[in-house]
Amino acid sequence: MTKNRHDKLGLTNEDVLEMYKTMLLARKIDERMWLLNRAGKIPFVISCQGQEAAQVGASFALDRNKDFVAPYYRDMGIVLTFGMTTKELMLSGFAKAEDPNSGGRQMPGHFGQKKNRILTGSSPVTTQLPHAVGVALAAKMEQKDFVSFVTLGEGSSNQGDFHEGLNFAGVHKLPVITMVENNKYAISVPVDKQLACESVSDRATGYGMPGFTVNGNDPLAIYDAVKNARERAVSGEGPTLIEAITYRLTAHSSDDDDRLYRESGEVEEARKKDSIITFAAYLKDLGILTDEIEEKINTEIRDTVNEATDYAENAPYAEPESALKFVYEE
Amino acid sequence: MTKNRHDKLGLTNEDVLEMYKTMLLARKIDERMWLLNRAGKIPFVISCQGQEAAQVGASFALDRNKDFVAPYYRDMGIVLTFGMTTKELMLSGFAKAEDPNSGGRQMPGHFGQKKNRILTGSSPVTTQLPHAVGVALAAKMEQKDFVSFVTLGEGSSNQGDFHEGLNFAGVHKLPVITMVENNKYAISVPVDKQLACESVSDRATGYGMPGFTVNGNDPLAIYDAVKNARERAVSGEGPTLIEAITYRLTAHSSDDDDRLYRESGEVEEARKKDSIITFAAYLKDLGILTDEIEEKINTEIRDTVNEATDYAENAPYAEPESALKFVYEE
Amino acid sequence: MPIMSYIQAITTALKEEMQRDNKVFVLGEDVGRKGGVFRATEGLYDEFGEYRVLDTPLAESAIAGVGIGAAMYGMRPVAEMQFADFIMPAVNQIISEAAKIRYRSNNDWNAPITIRAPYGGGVHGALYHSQSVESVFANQPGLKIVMPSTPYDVKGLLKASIRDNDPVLFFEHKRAYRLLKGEVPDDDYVLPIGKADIKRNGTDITVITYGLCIHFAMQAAEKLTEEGIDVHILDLRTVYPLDQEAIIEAAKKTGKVLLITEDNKEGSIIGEVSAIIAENCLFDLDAPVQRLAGPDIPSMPYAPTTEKFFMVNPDKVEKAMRELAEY
Amino acid sequence: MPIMSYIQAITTALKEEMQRDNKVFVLGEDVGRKGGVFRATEGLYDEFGEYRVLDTPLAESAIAGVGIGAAMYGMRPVAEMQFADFIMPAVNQIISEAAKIRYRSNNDWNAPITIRAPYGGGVHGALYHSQSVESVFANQPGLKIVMPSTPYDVKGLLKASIRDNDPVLFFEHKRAYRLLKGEVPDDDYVLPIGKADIKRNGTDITVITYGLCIHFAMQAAEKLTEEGIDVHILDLRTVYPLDQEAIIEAAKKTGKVLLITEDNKEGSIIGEVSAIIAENCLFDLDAPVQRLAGPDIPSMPYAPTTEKFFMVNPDKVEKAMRELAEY
Ligand SMILES: Cc1ncc(C[n+]2csc(CCOP(=O)(O)OP(=O)(O)O)c2C)c(N)n1
Ligand SMILES: Cc1ncc(C[n+]2csc(CCOP(=O)(O)OP(=O)(O)O)c2C)c(N)n1
Ligand SMILES: [Mg+2]
Ligand SMILES: [Mg+2]
Repeated sequence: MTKNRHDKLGLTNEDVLEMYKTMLLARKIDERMWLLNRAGKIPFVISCQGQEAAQVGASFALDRNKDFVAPYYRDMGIVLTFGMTTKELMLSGFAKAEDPNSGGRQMPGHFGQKKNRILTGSSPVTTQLPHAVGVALAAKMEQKDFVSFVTLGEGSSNQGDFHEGLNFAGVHKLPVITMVENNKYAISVPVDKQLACESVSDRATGYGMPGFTVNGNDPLAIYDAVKNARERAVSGEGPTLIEAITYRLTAHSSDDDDRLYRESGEVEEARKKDSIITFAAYLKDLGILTDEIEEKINTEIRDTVNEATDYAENAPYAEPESALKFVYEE
Repeated sequence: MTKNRHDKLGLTNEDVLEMYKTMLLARKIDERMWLLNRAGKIPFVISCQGQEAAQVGASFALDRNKDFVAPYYRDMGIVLTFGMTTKELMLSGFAKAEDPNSGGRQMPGHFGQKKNRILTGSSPVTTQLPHAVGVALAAKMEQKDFVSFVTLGEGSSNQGDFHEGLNFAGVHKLPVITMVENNKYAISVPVDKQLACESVSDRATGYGMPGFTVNGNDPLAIYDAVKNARERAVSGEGPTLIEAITYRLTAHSSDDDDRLYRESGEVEEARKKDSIITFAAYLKDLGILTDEIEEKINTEIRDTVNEATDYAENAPYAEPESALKFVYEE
Repeated sequence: MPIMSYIQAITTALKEEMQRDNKVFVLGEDVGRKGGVFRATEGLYDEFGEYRVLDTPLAESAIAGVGIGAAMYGMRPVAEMQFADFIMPAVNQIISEAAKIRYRSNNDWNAPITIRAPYGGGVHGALYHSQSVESVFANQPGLKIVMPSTPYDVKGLLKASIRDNDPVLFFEHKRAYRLLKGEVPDDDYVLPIGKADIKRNGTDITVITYGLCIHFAMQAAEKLTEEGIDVHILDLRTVYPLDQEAIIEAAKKTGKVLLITEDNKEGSIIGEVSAIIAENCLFDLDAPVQRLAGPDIPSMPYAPTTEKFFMVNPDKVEKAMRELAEY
Repeated sequence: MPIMSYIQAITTALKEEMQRDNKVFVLGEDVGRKGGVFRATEGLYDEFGEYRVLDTPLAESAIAGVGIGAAMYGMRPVAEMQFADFIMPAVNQIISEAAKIRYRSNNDWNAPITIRAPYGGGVHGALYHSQSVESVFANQPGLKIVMPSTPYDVKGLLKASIRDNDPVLFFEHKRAYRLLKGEVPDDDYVLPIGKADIKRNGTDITVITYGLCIHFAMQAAEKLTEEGIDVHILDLRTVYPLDQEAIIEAAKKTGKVLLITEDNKEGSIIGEVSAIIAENCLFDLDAPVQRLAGPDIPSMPYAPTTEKFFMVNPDKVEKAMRELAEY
């Protein structure tokens, strides 16, 4: 019999249903983007698939009205939770002028939306980590009680900016939470050729902060870890490093062919632990996700994604000359 | 009663006396450089004082006929052990054409001498670490049994290159030994504002290698640690991180005034543990360093330093136009 | 002679150099089993094994720095930066280290490393997969920067770069990879680094450019022949240090010079080319030295409208040529 | 009006801006208790406390990156790079991040960070404490690069940089720190970024330069007056983006132009200046556009003979001016 695990985390049935809905929405938007890419309608996709539980579980543990997030390119689950809409994501996929992330200037997955405190991101990996530390430094200087939350891949945790940023945060005990989404690959390079350590969280001691490795397919475990980290942070105890163990269910991006470097059996195996399935099962076992609710959710999501796709597809591109704008303050 | 600790390390009395002589020689050259600087004869000094034991102890544990070293600016003890002469160091202090490190192109402390396998160094800190890893990669590729040895300050261990280099070494189990000379300060910044961790060696786990913190005033303890690390390295077990706890007895450099940021009492305290005194006491207690030998050593060193100073002072500078040479292969 | 694509010429050069000298090895992200995200190192992993085609951790400063160390030892590393845009974390190792190792050691040490990176736009790469980055490095004595425009030049110059005893940055236009094809001899030839090359002889106007823009200029020149405009085209090939003699000669030849780069205009490589001309050929000029370049915005955007707005293309080149000819 | 040294003008500007706006804070290596290795932040730690004058760990990419994050939040960080030579590890944060934040977010975010760094030679600093690094950044739209030449300009331009809503690199000539003194008003004035300034009006030849070389040029110009040569001197002040109008006007004024930089010649900022002139003033020129610069070697060596050989100085400037005047 499935045990209720969310009650003691302070999460209501509505909360966990909402979590599930957000995870599923992220998955469905992503799947649609692949279809659009394969149909030649959008040039590029980079996926959240397999990492939604970690993203959504973590975001629910944050204060969505004051915390800042510095997501990386797979974090559709985070930006959705922080208020970006499906339509906005589709506008970004189609690179349309109305895209709030960049007005179609950047590829999809390069998130940013000031009104929702989503820091603008770039392609070079790990540069966002020091930014999140900087926001946390501001929180400390201004004596505000928000935290900043930053994510990256396990491969990206080998960049110098990871080291420099986390040490800075550790020395000054800044309210920043770092979550490494370890999906086992950095494009084609498996984790044992990326990291000399067993777990990314082993690195936390070197920065004077606690480190945890958590099952990234379990949104509740991640929620719990991030919730505790947030409490530590706002009470002045400093930063935390969390490693979420996930798996990348798709190729690296629409430009990649993962058959060149991994066995399909491995992917099949991982699909069995897919959080979209396992978390649905949990909710069903507890009677929270009934067939009726599920159908309603599916319909809702389908409609939302369809509408967003239509809207974005028909929306205009930025004018050519608009490329000249906003190099500097105008 | 003092116990003989070097026997069981496989060191003869001659070996330890040689170690002491090298430490003392480094100290005396350094002291002379300060005098020359204060007399306006050389523009800049950066000191080894307080770190000689770590430098010499480590170098003696290496194979001086095949290992490669990538020293940092304080490592006079290392380059002396690896074959650089007093005269050569003085030529570098005076920036004379004959300086083998750079022909007077670089400041003193920027070591390099190919025939002794001392990699050429620069001023930006920590860049030498990946170089040493590269040499170790070559050793592995070419199946040679040498190791590379690299040093840096504790402040410098916060640079991205530390992280990127050590992780690379860890992933490929390369024969490289890294020794951080923790002298408690990075110019004016004390170690607790530099490092979030307790010990630099705490970082080793994050790179899948063993880490040790060793008393850097004890050349034998350092010798032991580096010897073991070397054995690990040549037998294919991979890299090691060693932290040598030392103290910077002088100001950061001849341009620094350390009274601005540290108490003189602290320096006095550290002087009591000065390895030049404590290691001499060890050797005296064991009857290895007799008064007679001591006098002989002192005279020898004095003469060597005097001669080197005279020679270097009178040696010519590089011709102005020589500045145009060796930008590319000629 | 076999016909090859630009990227096949890269792979061929790498393979031949690795066969010729076992000190040559490749390192970078995804260069091993996957054969590189553009497949430039395809087949090398199978032929030469893991250590000579080394998948590194995701850390460019280490790729450069470890490569430099190996080069100082005596190896001949060919490091790949996955995109030129991602060379930025390695700038310290390249500028402070690679460029200065021979000089600072007074010729005692040297660092024969080649760093390859795909640059350039027009492939929906958006801000960070489209940049031209050569000007960041084009003021650093000790470095050489090679940017070939044809498969033939690619093979000869990449081989020369690998054999060079100093560090070379080798930038490959990613749109040229499969777009450009040409004859590439089977022999083991090398081309001189530091020498520009006349890609077309002409008498009316001189175009000086490099990389993919050579291709655009050649296309435009063909069209203008019909209008009786005869274009001289100089391919810089090495953009640092520049081949001053060839530039001066080409400028003097027609007295009307158009410089082209895909980079943003201000501070690009062609500013230096113009300065060389202004210093040496002033009285041979019949028209101001013209420059055609990308606009001064951070990089080309993703949306096709704005990407097209940014990119140099044959039409823009033709227009600029015609205007100069009519000057 | 009080007389101040160049470095006192820095400290004064910092202090006044910190008093005026408590979002302004300083971060860098040794800027706190020690007051900076050159003492530019002297007294600020005592007045504003540890967090507004923050000693950071020894990690330039973090100094820039954490600063950028704080700036995005709404703070006004003034980051110090201890020497311009040590900005290299931060290039990725500066070029990929700071420069592109406004653009890539379509004006949603911005990063009002100022990055100060002492550059330049003539202080026995050898290869790595003497470099001019501006050209590394002078092709990056989104950045502004300010290089003042007088205490008066320092104060007005540093204040303007701190208040600017975009990232500014502010390079200070380290030999100017104590060498140059001048009148600096007590008032809270700002000077416009992006505008060059005529430092001397003249009719015979035009000298365009910046930083410490302005000082050399002024000295040389005084001497040449005695020979009846009247020199016009334009101080670029902002070297990126350049003040094209002022450059064109100054070049046209005399038709004889000498460009000076302390940087290596090839690929330096003055190449772009020359290109602007070659593009816009060709028919106004009476002589080729001359350049006086450091030789193309990695940086100036330590030994006094070779350091002197490298450095631009009043004699070299005077000689170049005279030759141009006599052309
Ligand atoms: C500095 C930099 N180098 C290289 C790349 C190219 N690149 C994009 S994603 C990626 C792999 C990232 O792996 P990981 O950090 O594990 O994240 P994941 O994609 O697996 O989520 C690489 C090499 C980049 N974006 N930035
Ligand atoms: C990249 C870089 N940044 C700044 C400096 C200036 N600098 C020279 S030594 C030093 C402190 C080094 O401290 P640590 O690593 O502890 O070595 P120590 O001098 O104490 O031996 C600094 C900041 C530098 N040389 N390189
Ligand atoms: Mg990954
Ligand atoms: Mg130290």
